[in-house]
Amino acid sequence: MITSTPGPSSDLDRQLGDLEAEIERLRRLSREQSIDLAGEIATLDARAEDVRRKIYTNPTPWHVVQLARHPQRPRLLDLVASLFTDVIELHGDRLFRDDPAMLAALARFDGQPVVVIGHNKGKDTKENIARNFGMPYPEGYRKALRAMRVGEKFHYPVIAFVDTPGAFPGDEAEERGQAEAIARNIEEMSRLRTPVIVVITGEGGSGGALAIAVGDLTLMLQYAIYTVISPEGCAAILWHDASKAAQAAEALRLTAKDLQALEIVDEILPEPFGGAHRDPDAAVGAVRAALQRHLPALRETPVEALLERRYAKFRTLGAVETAKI
Amino acid sequence: MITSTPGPSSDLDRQLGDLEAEIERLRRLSREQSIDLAGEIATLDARAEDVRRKIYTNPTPWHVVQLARHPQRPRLLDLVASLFTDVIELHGDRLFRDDPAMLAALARFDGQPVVVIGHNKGKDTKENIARNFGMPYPEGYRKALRAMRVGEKFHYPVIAFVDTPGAFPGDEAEERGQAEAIARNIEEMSRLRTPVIVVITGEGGSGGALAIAVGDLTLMLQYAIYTVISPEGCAAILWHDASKAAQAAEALRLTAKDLQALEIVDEILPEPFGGAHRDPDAAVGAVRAALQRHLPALRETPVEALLERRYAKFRTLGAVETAKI
Amino acid sequence: MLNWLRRPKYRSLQRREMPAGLWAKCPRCTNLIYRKELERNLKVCPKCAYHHRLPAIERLEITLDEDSFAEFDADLTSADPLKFEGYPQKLNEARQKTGRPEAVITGDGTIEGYRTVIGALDFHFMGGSMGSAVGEKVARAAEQARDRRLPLVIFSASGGARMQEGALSLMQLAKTSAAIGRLHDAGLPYLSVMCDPTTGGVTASFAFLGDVVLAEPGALIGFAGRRVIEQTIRRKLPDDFQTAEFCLKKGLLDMVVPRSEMRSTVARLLSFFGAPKVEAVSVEAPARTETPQVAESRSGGSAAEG
Amino acid sequence: MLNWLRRPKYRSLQRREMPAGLWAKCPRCTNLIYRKELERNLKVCPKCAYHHRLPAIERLEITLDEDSFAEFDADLTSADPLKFEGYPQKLNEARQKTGRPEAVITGDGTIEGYRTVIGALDFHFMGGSMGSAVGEKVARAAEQARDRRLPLVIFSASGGARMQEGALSLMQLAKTSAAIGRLHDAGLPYLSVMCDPTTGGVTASFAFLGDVVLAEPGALIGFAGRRVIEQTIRRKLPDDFQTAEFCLKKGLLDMVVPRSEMRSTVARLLSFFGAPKVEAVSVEAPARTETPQVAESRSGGSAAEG
Ligand SMILES: [Zn+2]
Ligand SMILES: [Zn+2]
Repeated sequence: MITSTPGPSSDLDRQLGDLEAEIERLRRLSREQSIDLAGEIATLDARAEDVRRKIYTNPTPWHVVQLARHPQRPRLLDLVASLFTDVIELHGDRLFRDDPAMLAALARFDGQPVVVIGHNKGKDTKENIARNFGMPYPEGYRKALRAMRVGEKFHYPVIAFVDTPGAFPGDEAEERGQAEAIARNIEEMSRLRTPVIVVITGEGGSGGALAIAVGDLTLMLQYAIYTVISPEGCAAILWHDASKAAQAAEALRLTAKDLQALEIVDEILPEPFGGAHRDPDAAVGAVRAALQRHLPALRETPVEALLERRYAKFRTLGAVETAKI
Repeated sequence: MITSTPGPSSDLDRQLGDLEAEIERLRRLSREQSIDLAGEIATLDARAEDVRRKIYTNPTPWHVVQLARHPQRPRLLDLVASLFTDVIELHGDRLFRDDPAMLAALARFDGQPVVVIGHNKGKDTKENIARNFGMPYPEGYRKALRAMRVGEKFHYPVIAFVDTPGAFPGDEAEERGQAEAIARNIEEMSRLRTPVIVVITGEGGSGGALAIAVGDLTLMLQYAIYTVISPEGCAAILWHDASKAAQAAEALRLTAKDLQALEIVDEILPEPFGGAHRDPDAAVGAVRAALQRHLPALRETPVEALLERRYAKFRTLGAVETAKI
Repeated sequence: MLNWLRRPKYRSLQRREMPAGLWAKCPRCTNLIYRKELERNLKVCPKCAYHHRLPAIERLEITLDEDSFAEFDADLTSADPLKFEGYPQKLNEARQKTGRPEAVITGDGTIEGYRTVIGALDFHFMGGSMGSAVGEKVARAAEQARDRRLPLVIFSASGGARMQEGALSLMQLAKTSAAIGRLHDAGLPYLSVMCDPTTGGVTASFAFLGDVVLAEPGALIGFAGRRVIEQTIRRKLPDDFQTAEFCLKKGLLDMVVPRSEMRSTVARLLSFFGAPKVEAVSVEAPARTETPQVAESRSGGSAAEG
Repeated sequence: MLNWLRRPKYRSLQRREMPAGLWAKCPRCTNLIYRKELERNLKVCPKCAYHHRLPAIERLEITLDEDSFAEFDADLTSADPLKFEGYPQKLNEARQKTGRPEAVITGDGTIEGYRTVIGALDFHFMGGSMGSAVGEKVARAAEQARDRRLPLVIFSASGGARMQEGALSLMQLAKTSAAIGRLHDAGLPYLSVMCDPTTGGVTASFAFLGDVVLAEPGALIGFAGRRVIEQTIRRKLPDDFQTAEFCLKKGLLDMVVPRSEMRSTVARLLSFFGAPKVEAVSVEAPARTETPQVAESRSGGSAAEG
């Protein structure tokens, strides 16, 4: 639900917040004092759903952030279970540790072998803690690179699923070269001699996302986000006020539509009305269809042509001009 | 001095030991009681030197072990300082730590760029502790590999100096993949696309030595050793008696002469009478001459030919036969 | 050479391994297990899941399709290049004990129909130690896989390099790793399975170089021995130190696979990596007659090389 | 475009950086230092060796041979692709403050006679942040180095990606790293020097990708900021955390080189890696006239690309 925002971003949000608070109050009342308020609650529910509908019809960037982070949003393991068969998980970077925040696996898509990597967020608190909320350590990125090298060796496509708040900002992560690991992955992916498809499914959080997101094709779920900094972080830096995150979300142009306009994203994969969590199968279906659409051509493209195109794709991103000073 | 053996290996050793003990006794006496025993001491010294001469003329394998481990034996930094100019040390594996037990450096030999790697034993206790007695952790091997990759990129020869009791047998070394690091180096060196010259200068201790010792040419100082297990370890396993190390040293065929006969070593570099520590410049000179002799041809050999020869070199080592059962 | 898995020697080995009696005592949980049940369970204790060590021959038997195996270099064995005291006797004892000339068996065969070159080290033969013959056979297996564009699967179980062949044993690390390197360069898959125990020179060479590295549950995996490490660091090590599960957490292994699932897991990996599949599994693999150079090499490399 | 290092703009920048007065106070040891002495000492405190941050222009001046520099893309700057609130004003302020259009200067020149392509980021320009123009100029410099078979040297000083260009800034990590990847593939040397501070997106891209990675003493080097980390781990970090010396121990850097030795160290590395050397250093490097395509690119890439 779109509720726990650090500050309402619109009248609709405020209306919805009020309605949800009132519904909750009535529910508690009904429960504690055994009063039948089902009718009143139903009326309010309908009104709340109506407001939600309005929000979903034209969600603000901050709404999209909420959807991208929604606790019920399909996670990597849901996607992998639905999209692939014969999944064999690989573990470890062969250097230091197996990082549960990053998945690496061999699998088949429509019967064809692929290598799957992705940020591995949890679905509940316990799993989230075990998986460090999808925030990898350097060893996570190094595991992913190792798996990508397997893909490269056999010329199997790599499919990378992006969903992370960012690389883990901890002391040990720094000590083991978080920046180096990200830089290395970016460089190696830019010249990996096999097709790479990137699917941004939830939060595309800065360098920690990009470290597995340099490929031939960048697909993005409709309500996923991809950003250089979290809206909260941006607001804190710009206005010293994290509660202006909604405003920052707007400014950062982090939605799929914005990113497509900036040519960072190649294709938007439609989500069901109200977000992927409302109908996970539909969201997964959109991913499946996109992979089916693109994989055959990528598989057949000669490696050198692939690498030229991949280089050109990132080489041209940016907006520069001649200075006026 | 050849004294602190876990058990005398010959009559000559015993004689030498007795003489040295007697000299030490007279010295103490002279010092403590201010008696002039210079004449007696000189006589005994001469006799001791005579016995040493006999030993050095035809040292047993166990004597060679002592020479290879001699505390005054020239160490890597001595060799590097004498052999190379413009030395620039590289640090770190870019993954976990800089291992002071392994040196990696860019340098020039006779004006030409080379990459130098080597086990970095200390010269005294303090330095030895800092350098972990020349026993690398996995990060040491990974640093060496990183430096070798620099050599490969620019087609600069790699010169590897071997002097280690072995890879460090500690819990953290195991946890960070000691075996993996050694295996990886061996594989990568076997196909490193640049010339690799290995010089065994002191102790060539098992896998921890081999991890930087797969190359086109294996040179070995006359009194260095190269072995699959330390004589003490071998004696402990075979006879449950580490004091039989001298016997094990004999059995293991760990001297340069033995190893040349087994075709493991391509060339023996002569040491001064009594060992490299008696005239370090002479020992270094022998290494220099060998590098001068071999580097030009290796530099000019096409990489593919180099790799074929290198493969064949190790491929043919071993002694097999048809079973008689 | 075919059907050697049924040779009487193997049966006698079986008897020696598992002393007579209806019941066997599990070395870990000390329960008495009905021997037939233990065998049916692939020698995994039904009470505590302890994976008994398997002779190479049994490993191949439970891994390969029936009658699909053809051995390479069956008679190849280490010479005694150093004239090392007591080595010929030790070799003979090991041969008597295992009925095999050396500590590794290599060959080709199929796993769920997928053609592969395969090797299995035998810890019961001088601790699975790698001397010249083990190195030679592993290198030849890798070369066979490369020449015939087949995957390579090696089950390791070894205490490390074979001391009695001195530095020549050490050189087997280089020989095998170089051969694996060429296999990688040729774009062919190599699966390494570490069984209990895999330590020393075998871990420091081909065993850690798989595209995918698997292990059996509880297998001891490491470079240095526990006692040496404890002497070095002057501390007791935790019980799970160097176990497969420990190594998995440390990022050194891809997966730990129970014996009951190993065959199907390897088959799935072979399938993933595009191993050729034979249609009818039950009979001799058809490829053999197609590749005369193999038949040659199968006749057993003779004489010393080094 | 030549001799721009002597342009009045630079002198005025100098004055702004070091406010008037004979004495300067060291921010670390708080000693008062005679300003002329500090300048002579390359802005390294003679008392405590604190390395003052240098504007890019001064960095190039103390690194390159006199009059050897020719700038690439001097007028290139970031557009405002997101119409980000306040960004044009911030850009203008930074331009006023530094007298430079963007946070990086790139070009070619010689160091002790060794020809190289060189770049220096300017922390004084919006914290050295990498937006489209910084990424573009770094990528072009790498491509120039590749096309002309010259080494690349980059001095970094940056707080990371430039927020105000959103994900386009993030994409500069990919753009620059890909360009460096091609330089590596072409067998050309790339030296990265991290100056105080180098953090965020610049460390997570080209700054860590050098064949050799150097740093100045005391430089702050890391991906995440200290405050974020302390909030995350709920502990205070040690004082030396993320310093160059700390990173060296952690194996992340090749060497920490004092400013007084940086020029000669870079020159030695350029020599080692086979950089072409010009005979007479004092005048314009001769290669320029030989490579017309450079003169073209030097005219300044114009207009938006993305
Ligand atoms: Zn049991
Ligand atoms: Zn100071």
